[in-house]
Order: sequence, then C-alpha cells, then structure tokens
Amino acid sequence: MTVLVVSFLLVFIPYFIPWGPLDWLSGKLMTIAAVTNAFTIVIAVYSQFRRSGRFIREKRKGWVYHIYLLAMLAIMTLSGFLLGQHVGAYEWLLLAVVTPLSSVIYGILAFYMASAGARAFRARSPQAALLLLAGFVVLLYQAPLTGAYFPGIEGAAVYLTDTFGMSVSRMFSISVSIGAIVLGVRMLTGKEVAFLGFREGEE
Amino acid sequence: MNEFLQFAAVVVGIFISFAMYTTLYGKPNPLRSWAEFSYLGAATGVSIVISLTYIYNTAILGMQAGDWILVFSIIFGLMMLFRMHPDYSHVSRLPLAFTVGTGLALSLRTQIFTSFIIQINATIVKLWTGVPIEFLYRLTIAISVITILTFFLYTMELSGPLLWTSKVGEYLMYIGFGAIFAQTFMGRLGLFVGYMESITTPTWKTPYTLASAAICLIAAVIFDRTGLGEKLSAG
Amino acid sequence: MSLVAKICAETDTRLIVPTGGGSDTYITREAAVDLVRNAYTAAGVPELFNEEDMPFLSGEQYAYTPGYVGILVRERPGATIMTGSHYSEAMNIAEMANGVDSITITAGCYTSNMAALACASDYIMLGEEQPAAGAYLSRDPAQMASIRVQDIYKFIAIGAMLLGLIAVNVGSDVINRLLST
Amino acid sequence: MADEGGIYKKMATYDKRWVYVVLFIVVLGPLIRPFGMPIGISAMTKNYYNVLDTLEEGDIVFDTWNMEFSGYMELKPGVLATHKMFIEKGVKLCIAFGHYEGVALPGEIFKQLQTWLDRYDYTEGEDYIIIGYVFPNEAAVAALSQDFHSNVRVDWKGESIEGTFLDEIQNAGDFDMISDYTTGLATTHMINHMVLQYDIPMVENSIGVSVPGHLANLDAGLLQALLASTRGGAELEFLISSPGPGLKSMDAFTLGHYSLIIFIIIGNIGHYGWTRRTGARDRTGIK
Repeated sequence: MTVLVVSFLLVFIPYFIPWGPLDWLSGKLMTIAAVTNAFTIVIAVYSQFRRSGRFIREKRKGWVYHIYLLAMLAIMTLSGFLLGQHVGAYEWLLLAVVTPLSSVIYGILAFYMASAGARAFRARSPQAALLLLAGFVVLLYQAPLTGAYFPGIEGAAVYLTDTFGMSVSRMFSISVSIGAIVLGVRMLTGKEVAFLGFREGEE
Repeated sequence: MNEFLQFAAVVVGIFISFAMYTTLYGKPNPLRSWAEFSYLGAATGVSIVISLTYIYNTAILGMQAGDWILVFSIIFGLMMLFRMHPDYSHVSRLPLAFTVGTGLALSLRTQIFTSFIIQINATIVKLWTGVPIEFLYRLTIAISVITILTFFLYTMELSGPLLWTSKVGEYLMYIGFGAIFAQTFMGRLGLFVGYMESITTPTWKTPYTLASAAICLIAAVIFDRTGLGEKLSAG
Repeated sequence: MSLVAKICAETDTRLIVPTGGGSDTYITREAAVDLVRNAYTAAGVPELFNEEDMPFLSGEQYAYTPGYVGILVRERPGATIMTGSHYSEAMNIAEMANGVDSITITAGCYTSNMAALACASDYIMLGEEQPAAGAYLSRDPAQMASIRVQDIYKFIAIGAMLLGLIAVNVGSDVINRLLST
Repeated sequence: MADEGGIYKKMATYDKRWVYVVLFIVVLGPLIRPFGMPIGISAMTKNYYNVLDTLEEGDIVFDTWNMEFSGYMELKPGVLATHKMFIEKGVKLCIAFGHYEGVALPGEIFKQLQTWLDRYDYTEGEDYIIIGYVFPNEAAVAALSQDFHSNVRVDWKGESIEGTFLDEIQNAGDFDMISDYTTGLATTHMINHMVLQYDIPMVENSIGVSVPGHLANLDAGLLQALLASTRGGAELEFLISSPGPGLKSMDAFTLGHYSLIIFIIIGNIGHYGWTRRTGARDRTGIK
C-alpha cells in the first residue's frame, strides 16, 4: 500500500505543482511504469501455453488445434526476432492471417448489430418507440442516398445525434469519471485490495 | 516479399476470412476452428514481438544512452513475471502496486478535468445567441444531460420534481440510444464494407472471394448435416 | 457475482465463470476465484466448487471471445450473466447467447456498447447500475457508501449545471470561471 | 386467419441468419457491380476539411494510427484522403501506432498513396518518420508527451531519429496538430495528456462506435474536428476531388442501411400482427 500511495503522489503532485526535479522524476516513473506494464505480455503468452499444454496433455477435444496454435506462435515469434519484422514468415503470416482475421472478427459485429437491431427496434413501449424513431431517422440519414434526395433529413438526424446522443455520452462520461474517482480513493485507502491481487485485510 | 508470396498471402487471407465467417452459421465446424486458432497463434506471436521490441527500444536503448534509472523498469517487469508462479506471486505485488499507483495518478489528475469539469462547463452555455436552431440545440443538451443524470441517482428517493426529471431523463436517454445504436451500426457496417471492398479490389480478387464464400458456406452446411462439424472442430 | 455464486451453490446449479479478456484480468482472476470459492464455502458446500469451471481463457480480448462463445455453443447454459467491463466482444457473446436460447443479462460499460447491448440482451444494467446493483444485493456498507458518494457528486454536478445555466443566462459567467480555474 | 397469423409469426420470429445472408448479398453485390449513388456532404466533414486546410508547409503533425488493422478497414477512406491532404500541403508527419497490428499498416497505406508520394516527392525520413508502436498503455502516452526523446530514440526500423525534423520536438506541445485515427485505443489518454496539458489542436477520424463519445469532446472543445467512419471518409474524398475506396463503398453502405431498415419494418409488422397479440416477449433489454 505504501508503494502505491508514494508512487501515486510522485506522479500526481508535479502535475499541479511544477518543479524541475519532481517533473523529471515523475516523467521517469511514467516511463518505468509503461515498460513494467508491457511485461504483462509474457504472462499472456505463458497463460496461453499453460492452457494449450493442458489440452494437449489430457488429449481434450480439439487438442490438435492447440498444437497448431503453439506452432504458429513459435513461428511468428522466432521469425520476428531472428529474421526481422519486415521479411519472411512473420510478414507473410501478418498479411495472410492476422490482418484479414482481425478485420473479420470485428466485421462480424455488423451482423450481430443487424440481428439485434431487427429484434429490438419494435414499438412495444414508449421507450422502445422513441428508440425506434430516433434510430430509424439516423439510419435513414446515414445511407448517403437518402441525404442526396431528401437533404432535410440531415437536420433531423444531426439534431438527434448531436443533442440526445451526445448528451447520453456526456452524462456517462461525467458519471464514469465520478466512479473512477471514488474507486481511486477506495484503492488509495486500501478498501479495494482484491483488485491488486492482495487478499482482504492484507497489506 | 516476391510476387507469388504476395499473391498467396491474398488468396489464403480471403479463404481464411470466409472460414471465420462460418461462425455466423451458428454451428461448430473445423474451418472456423482452423481460422480461430491460426489467429490466436499468429496474433499472440505478433503481440509478443512488438511488445518486447517496445521494451528494448524504450528501456534497453534508454540505459545505453545513459538513462540508468530505467533499469528499474526491467527489474519491476521481471518481478511482475513472478505472478505466473502461485508460490512466489507475492513478489509481483511491489511492481503491481507501483504501476497501479502511477496509473491512478495519471488518470485521476486529468480525467477529473476532461470527463467531469470540462464536460459540465461545456453544458453551461448562453442558451439564446440570436440563432433559433442554436437555442434548440443548447436547450436540448442542457435538459438532456441534467435529466438523464437524475435518472442515475440510486440512493436518493426519487419523489416530486426528481421523479419527474428522472422519468423525462429515461425517455430522452432512449432517444439518445436510438441515435447511438445507428451510429454504432454505421461503424460496424463500414468495417464490413471496407473489408469486402479490399477483397474485391482490384477485380482479380473477386473470383477468389466468391469461390471462398461458396466453398466455406457449402462446407459449413455439410459439416452440420453430417455431424462431422461437432466431431472435428475444437468445440 | 458473489450473489450469483451463492444462489448456484445453494441450488446446486452448475456455475461456469470464464475469466479473461484484458491485461488486468491476470490480476482480477485470483480475486474472482476467491469470491466464488468463498460463496460456496459460505453456503456450506465447498465440495461443489470446481475451479475447472472457472477457465482463464486469455488476457487478449479476441482470444477470450472465441473461447467464451465455444463454451456457450458446447454447454448451452440456461442463463448468461456478463458482469465486469466488456467491450466490443460483448455483442459477440450476447448475440451468441441469444442464439443458444440462453437468458442474457449484461452490463454495458461504454455508451455505444450500452445502446447495442440493450438491444441484444434480455436484461441490461446500464452504466453505474452494475456496481449499484452489486452494492444493493450484497448490502455491503462500504459499497453502499461509495454509491452514496457517487450520488452526492452527481447531485453536485446537477446543481453546478443548473446554477451555471441560470447565472450565464442572466449575464454572469462566475460558475464557468470557477470551473475553469 | 391461420395463414395470416402464420405470415405475421414468420415476420416476428424468422431465423436471424436470413439477416446475415441479406447483409452479405447487399454489400458484396454493389462492390462487384457498383452503380454510383449520389452522396450528400455533412457539415461535420466540411469542418474537418477546413481545419486540416489551416496547416502550412513544414508544420509537424503527430499522426497517430490508433487502430487495429480492422479499424483501418473502416477508416481507410478517411485515412487515405487525410494523408493526401498532408502530402499535398508538404506537412511533416510523425507516425505512431497505438496497436501492435499497426506494423501492417504502413505497407498497405503507402502502397495506396504511392502515386501521391511520387508526385510530391514525399519520402520517409525527410517528410515522414514512423516511430512505430509507442502507446502500449496510458503511462507511455503521458511519458512521451512530457519528454519525447527520452521515450522515442529510434524509428520502427531501429534507425536513430537524431538529425531529423523530430529534433524540434521536445514535448507534445511542439507538434502543430495531432491527427488521430482511432478505434478508441490511446485516444482518451492523448486528449488527457496532450490536448489538456499542451493545448494542441487535435482532429479525430473515428470509427462509428466511438463517434457519440467524441461528439461530447468536440462540443467541449477538446477536439477541433471529427470525421465519422467510412461515410465521413467518402465525403472527404469528394471534397478533395479524389475518389477512392470510400465513394466506391457508398452503394453497399446505403443498401446495408436500407436492409436493416427493412428488417426493422418487417419486425414491427410481425410484432403487431403476432407477438403483441399472443403476448409473447421479444427478447431484448429495451423496456
């Protein structure tokens, strides 16, 4: 807890009371924290190895895929370090596997959004009717063709997004920041120790 | 990379994409598992290479340039790794407390301004500027932010004007949600359209795209009907 | 989550808690395991607690998601309850849960995510409703106090906006200047 | 009646995979055979164009690619059109990635911009420098903002950045503008640690999902301009008279929206004809 509070103060105070040496120290602490955090990737890879290892040892369903996964991981890592990031298997797999699948995994969300929208946008209550109405107008406007033939729709849609939509975001921004401040204070006063990996009551 | 390898990367990329799209069929199949595990392996590989390169460029090169204090970043980072061993995970508490402390300071020292004070300040504006449409916008924002905020009061008894404002807030929030849902759909659709555009341009890619789509769809149906999908997939 | 674990322990209902999805989860996972184990112990059935049903899928968002979806497709749970902070992957999980006819209760954690999840889920906890519900159900005084403090801050924000709007519209920008300093 | 009820029931409870099939067809079709629908230009995009237009030759822009490769697929039109403006104006770019997939972007983006790079003799090292993946977390953003050279010593290929135009940069305040393309990674941290602290103008090319949040920042003056998703990118292509992937996508984009609207109408007919009558519950969290 002491380390947490001291590191907090050393980075927090210089922001409000600028003083050369303290600024320098807080800057270095930020870089140290950034690099320290970056090490968690090793834990990520370790946990992946452990999970796949268990599948392979116990010959669980799909264990062959886990051997394939580890082989893929090894090829990427080794070729990335030994041959460099701009040549060889690393670059090829980046273009043939990572970039297309990254696009597909997020792109699939368009389908889920469509099916969820088609299911939810039904005027079954005043709230749902308002959701439907606003969503309907903005969806119509976002289809470029509508705006080209009915320019008037831009005014209505932009009014909905830039006032009601923006207000919801602003409200949540205010409310989330309050939550973050309260959580921060709870952490600094040792009330939120589990998050740090400590057991209740431990220092 | 020579031309053939580039061509192969495009063709394999298109096929593996549709293998992943078979997720939408809703039943397990080996094509999807193959795509999924390819991504997990390759993406994790990329992330470790890039992250360790970042550590090298920032900490090691920094120390080589005489910035010796950065040695703590390596020490703390290595201590952090003890989290992997249950018996020694307590060693990781020091760097953890340090990173959480600095993280808290960084977010608290700025978030209170950008997400709280500045947002409140931006709501406090002169409503009438002589332009009717501006008046409508500013009034709507002011009423919406305030009433929606009252809807999210939990420990105060919502009675009298508070009950009224929270009800209005709830309705206004649903109008906002409708607009936001549409914008979110626009984004996801844009991504899907963008990717489809990239695998149909230039036009020589189109046959490979259509063929991959057909093969993967037929395979997904066959795997489902024959029950092989369940058996051969990772589950 | 501890209430859900308690109810599952008391009714001998199988509880699967997939963890992961972000770099913080390497840390929070331990807390989650403790929480569920304690709930089973408190219910007097520690032997029913099975850590195998709390798989750590991955710290990477989109390595966690397919794992979660895989569990939904294989196990076809009666109910899917998503707590904590889920991001874009929440829609994959919610729609897939809906697809396997699982009652879906979610908690949105950012605005766009909330609007979409509200449509996709059977029930949703919006924004701060999640910690508020946790505090209310657990009756933990510390959690109740923090929700109370948040309400006070919100009330101050509302007051500042109302006063500011009145002031600025009668020609005084004192509140704006006060907030700008 | 039974048949009628049957139709209404079908409209209320159809297999959602039909939505997926239709979406695939209406998107893929127009991309293979575009039919060039007209497009309207929004005030938001005009403002984005005007803000970028204030840049002058030699200005240094912190060009942050805060996106996974998937994000680039959505923002591609805006990314390419914005960079065409930068290259044409002779603006110098310091390019950073906010995600490890960023390493795949320069090859793809500069291949698309090749003719512009050649036309204006715009070269790496002289006019733009790629500093690579430098934003793994908030602390990294804050540290880089406060002391640039202590945190960035080499470019993404490992070559020293000493003796380049980046010598002028001591902290984030020395940039003339931040041009961010975001899926929501380090953007909030940049607003908190760069815009708030050093008061640099920041423009945002945002995926649709993050647009509502950024509208609040735009209204609060934390952002100078916002370009929304693929649609905004297509409008910018139109404004700089350089048609690209955005305008080509607009047919599919339009039909994609219309197909969802049609499914919503079908759902509502089904709701009133069947769900409401039978008292069945629609499976959604909307009250």
